[in-house]
Amino acid sequence: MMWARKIGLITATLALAGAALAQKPPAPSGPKAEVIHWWTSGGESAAVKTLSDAYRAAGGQWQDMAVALGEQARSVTINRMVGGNPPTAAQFNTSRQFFDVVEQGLLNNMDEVAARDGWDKFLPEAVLSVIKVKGHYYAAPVSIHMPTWIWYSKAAFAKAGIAAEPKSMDELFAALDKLKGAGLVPLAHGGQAWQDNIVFAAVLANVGGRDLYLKVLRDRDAKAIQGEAFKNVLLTFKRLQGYVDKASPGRNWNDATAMLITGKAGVQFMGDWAKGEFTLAGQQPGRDFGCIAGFGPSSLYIIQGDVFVFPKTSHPDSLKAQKLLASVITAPATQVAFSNKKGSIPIRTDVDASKLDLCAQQGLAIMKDKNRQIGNGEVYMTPDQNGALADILTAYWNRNIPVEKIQKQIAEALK
Amino acid sequence: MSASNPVEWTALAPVAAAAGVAVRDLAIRFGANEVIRGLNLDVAEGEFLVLLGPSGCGKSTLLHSIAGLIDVAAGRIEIGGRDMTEADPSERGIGMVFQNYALYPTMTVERNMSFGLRVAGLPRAEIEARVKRTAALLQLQPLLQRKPAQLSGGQRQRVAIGRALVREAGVFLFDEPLSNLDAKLRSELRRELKLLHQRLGSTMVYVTHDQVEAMTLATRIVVMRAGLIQQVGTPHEVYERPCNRFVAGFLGAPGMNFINGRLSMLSGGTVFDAPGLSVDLHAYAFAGRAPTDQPVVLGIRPEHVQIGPAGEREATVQLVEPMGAHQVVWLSHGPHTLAAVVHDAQVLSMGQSVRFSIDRSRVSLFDLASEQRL
Amino acid sequence: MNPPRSASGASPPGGQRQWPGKAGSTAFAGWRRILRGLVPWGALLPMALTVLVAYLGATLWSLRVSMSSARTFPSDDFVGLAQYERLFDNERWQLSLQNLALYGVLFIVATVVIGFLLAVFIDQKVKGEGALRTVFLYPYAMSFVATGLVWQWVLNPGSGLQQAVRQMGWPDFTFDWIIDQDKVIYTVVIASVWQASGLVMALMLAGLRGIDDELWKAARIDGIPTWRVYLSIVLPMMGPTLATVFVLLFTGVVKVFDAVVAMTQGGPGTASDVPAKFIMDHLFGRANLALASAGAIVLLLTVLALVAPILYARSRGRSA
Amino acid sequence: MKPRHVGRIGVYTFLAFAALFFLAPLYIMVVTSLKSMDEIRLGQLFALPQHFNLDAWRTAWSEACTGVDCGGVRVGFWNSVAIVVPSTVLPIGIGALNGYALSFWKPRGADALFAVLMLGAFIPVQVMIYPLVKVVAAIGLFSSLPGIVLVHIVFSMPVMTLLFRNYYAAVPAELFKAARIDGGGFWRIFVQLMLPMSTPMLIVAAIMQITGVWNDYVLGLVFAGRDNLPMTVQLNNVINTTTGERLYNVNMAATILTSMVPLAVYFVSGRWFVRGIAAGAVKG
Repeated sequence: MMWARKIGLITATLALAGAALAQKPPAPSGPKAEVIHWWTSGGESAAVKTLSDAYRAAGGQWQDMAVALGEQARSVTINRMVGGNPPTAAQFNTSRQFFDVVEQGLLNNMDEVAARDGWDKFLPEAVLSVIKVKGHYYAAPVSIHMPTWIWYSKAAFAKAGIAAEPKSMDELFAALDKLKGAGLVPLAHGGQAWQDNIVFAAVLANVGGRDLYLKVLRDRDAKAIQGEAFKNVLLTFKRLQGYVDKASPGRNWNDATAMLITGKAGVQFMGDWAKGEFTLAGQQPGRDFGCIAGFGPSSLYIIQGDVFVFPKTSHPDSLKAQKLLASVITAPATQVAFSNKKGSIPIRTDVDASKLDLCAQQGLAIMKDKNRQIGNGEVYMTPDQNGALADILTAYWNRNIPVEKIQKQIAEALK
Repeated sequence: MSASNPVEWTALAPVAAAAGVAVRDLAIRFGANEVIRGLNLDVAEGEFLVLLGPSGCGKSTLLHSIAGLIDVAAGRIEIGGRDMTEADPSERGIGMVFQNYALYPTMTVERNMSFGLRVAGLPRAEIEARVKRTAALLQLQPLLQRKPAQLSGGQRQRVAIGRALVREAGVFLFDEPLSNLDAKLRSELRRELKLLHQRLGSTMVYVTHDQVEAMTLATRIVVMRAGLIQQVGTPHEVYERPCNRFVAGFLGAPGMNFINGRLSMLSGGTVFDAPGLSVDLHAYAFAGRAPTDQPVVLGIRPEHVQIGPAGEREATVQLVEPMGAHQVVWLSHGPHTLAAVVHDAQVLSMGQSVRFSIDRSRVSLFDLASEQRL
Repeated sequence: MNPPRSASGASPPGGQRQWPGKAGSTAFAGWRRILRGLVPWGALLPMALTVLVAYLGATLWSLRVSMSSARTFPSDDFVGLAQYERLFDNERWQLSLQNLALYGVLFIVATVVIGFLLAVFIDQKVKGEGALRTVFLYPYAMSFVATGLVWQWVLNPGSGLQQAVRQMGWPDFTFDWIIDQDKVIYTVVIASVWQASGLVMALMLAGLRGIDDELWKAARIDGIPTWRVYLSIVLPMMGPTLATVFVLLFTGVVKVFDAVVAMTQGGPGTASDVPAKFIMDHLFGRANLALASAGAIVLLLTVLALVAPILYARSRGRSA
Repeated sequence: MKPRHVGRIGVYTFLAFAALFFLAPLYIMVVTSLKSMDEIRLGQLFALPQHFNLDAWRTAWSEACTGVDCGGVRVGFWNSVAIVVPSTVLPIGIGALNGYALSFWKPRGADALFAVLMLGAFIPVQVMIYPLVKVVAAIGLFSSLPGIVLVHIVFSMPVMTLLFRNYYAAVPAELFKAARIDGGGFWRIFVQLMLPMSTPMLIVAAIMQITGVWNDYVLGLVFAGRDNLPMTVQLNNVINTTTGERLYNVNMAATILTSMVPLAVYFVSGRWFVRGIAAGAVKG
């Protein structure tokens, strides 16, 4: 008897999901979802619209609550939970930011949707390690960004006489020297703490390699941090600072990308969201600018993405809304539509990549190889440790401090 | 504060030489309207000239223009014989005392008096000497270290006077300095000012709307109205021989009685006729020929109406106002009401009929239309 | 005739003013007077409630949290002064306190001087006073998020003033404080002075216009030059206005946050970090409620150490 | 040259330079808001726009997308007005009442209370948000208009009380004593005598409170609730983004639009500065 009821249940939900997708969207009487997120700029708004359209198509009502800047949005979510008026869903980064919230038991889990849609099959291990806490799925992944792309302006490379795309760190330094020789700004960089950290992560991944990356950030092994290999990573990181123009401190990342667009600068380390600035200026990957995920065949694909968490609420139909939302945003069609607008890559590799742009396809290809996937610092460290590391690195980038002292400080901060 | 002791004053050394002031066809404009036009005035050295008139008659404006605080539209101002029309207030050798004292609230009395001198760069010894001398003159020594907020109205005013005196200016200007004080204090300070003037011998120009201050302080009074000088003369002249009805009415309390009537020639002398009242004026010193056809106004000061059994005329007492030293008695005589001042201790009561007579030698006569004295 | 008590008349201590010589008060009158005595307290109830619940309550709560290991949510464990130790060997916190001191002094002095000068010059009966007042006051109306960004552009050597002047013909003109570790805090001062001196001007102008005109005439007669009148006579009279302005600016200094975030993000590196930004970063970004609360408590104690002597002197001064 | 004229020239030169310093950022904001993004990318900050277009202003006011909704900053305008009016009238009323009670009646312990209140003004707002959310939620006003107004009252009380306490301290005590002798009670003196006389300070307090509340972002975001979000929330959504691209011309236009109300208040209140402020109470 048990079996019959279970099969009945499954077929019923499948029928419901299938029916919902196939038919004309029913009158918007479906479950209401109030979603807090920080995709507030032009390009990002277009991306979140794909989610809201998909959710409406599935019969739900999307109530949008956009709040600029991640820190601000997360604080509003937490304050709303404390005040007893939580949203239906709220955006967080693919990181440990919401572990405390899980500990306090304030989140509903999405085990049912995860099991039904088979999240384990298509989600990268790094993402799973964050959204699964003690066996329960507490967040639905939305996007995968790679923060450490290397962008270069084809016009600037042509002017500096650089024929081919650099394939290694040394070739990159050679290109930077040529750019300097041609009187251009070799490395376009915005002097803000989080941007300094992106450069560091890129160097750690490309120079240090997978093992050192995990030893330093995940295991936080003091011996590795004090070791020669890590010292070399830090020195390479500092060496890059020499190629930055004097007006870099305080500059916003879009202004740095603008230097690439106008051909005043050659290279920039920035996440894949930079594609938004290039497309806005009417430039196309491959033609006006190039994108390098990493050097070498086993280059790493650092995962920094966004997820939705689902606060516990007393409203009856909100759990239904949360489940519908979780399954809608992880559906392949939504993922492709969203990635196209957002510049990120889908969270699942079993999607038709043809509609994605050149760089996204390159990223998806790398993602197919499981052991080239790796999480960014936030995945392995608590926000506090991540922040402390950021302080040390940005100080090192801006001031000349002996590298040994920096190694000691990092070991101290991450113990 | 006990009355000051006059003997002590004479010991002090004299102050700077007094200076005269000459105003030649002065005109002052505020925006479009002309407050003063074509005004001429001479203030002799050492004189105490009082500018008297109702508020808004331009007396303060005139004083401020002499002080250089108001720009002059036309005309010239000379002080001590030198042309000061365009000069800065501080270069005119004047001191000024204001109605609200205008003391520097955050400075002690001593600093209030010495600040101007210190800014002018006088040697320290000279400053201290002047301040000591003026403080002694105005009994301010015990107050020197106090702040204005810790002083009474009278004390503040004396400090304001002190601040003007230390400048040892040729001319001192006073802008209704006593109007914020109570009656008793006002009479006290009035007396002090008079003694001060006699003592220092400097030229003073004093603005007030209070005729008692004018009569008691002035060597000469300038009565003003709507920007024009009505009359200039000694208190006695202005009181006894007012040149027009306004001046006559303005001075004296209670005010002069006015009776409208006409003049007629009777047995070789002129006689003033009004319904129920006629006065023989053959002894009246007419300025020009005695006009006999147009209507005139007879002015009789209440103190020139003597009530007593020997009175020539009949009247009934309407009202009695006891004033302590004297009484003001209101009489009705035919259609006229006359005020009389009675000094002796006659007891009069309402409705009582009495006899009174008019001192014909001290009456005034004005032309009804032009209000000028005849 | 002894002088009446000074105008500001310190009232008899202990609240209620008793009118001497009140003829035999009946029980009813007595009861009524007690009631009338309570009315002022009743009127101050909202203030008392706000102080106890909001301010005192929040401070005590922060103190309690600062002695726990709270991360995103307050936790009730107890770690004593561990957070404070961590705070004081945190290099970024010490730098932020130094920045605050430097910024505070420069900002308050510059704003008061410029605000006073603007008020004085506008007080010279200049034409177009209305327009000028709005020109100096408009920055206060705009949110610092955008105006801070504009100041970042202007002060950025790449795109701002330095480049414009160089193009105009002075090739070696350099004005790049915003990218210099030690000078970046001055750029935050410039932008903050630009935003706040309009308000100071408004308050000072209000004070100037309250001064009796005869005082000016007396000073002219004493031959005191205009600038000296402003300096030695008018300025001392502006005591209460200056006190209000100082308190307003000082609260602004302690809580400065928008200016730094909009202009320099605390950079280059953490060179222009300020306590409020340190607290905000740890409160939200790094989900470290305990350390942020510790920072807030230390900030409050530093303010208390600075302000208490002034308040004590003023209250003793008034009752002397 | 007469010395007075030299003085006048000095005055006007100083004011001219000061105006230049103050207006430069506004010039840049307006010029940037009229340029297209391509022109802005060139970085010629002070250059005038080659071809002048107002699309940025229209986008900023009614079309800029912030998240799913594309309503520009207009969406929050009436919410801001609904928040500002009560959040100006009530705090000023309470501030005046506190100032009056503290200056004239001086009930026992009130000065100590005021000292703690003034210390409260120094606590960074962000730290107090968590406990206040708990308290406001406890009384059921969280995410509501009365909730945000109450929060504004709490956070503006120190400054408002200070302003009025200092203003009333300058009023001569004789005025208050006279009113007491005439049998005036606490409320009658406050309403009929003190309030009418406080016009200058009411103006200054109104200017500061309207500006402060209109420009507030953090409190409105946390306490006002989804359907009362003030205009500054849309403004921040338009301007700030971590990884999205920034349309600087739209940002500048949006900022200027959002500051229209405080600017209008300054312009209107300007004329009070000439007459109102000088009206002292009892002279001398």
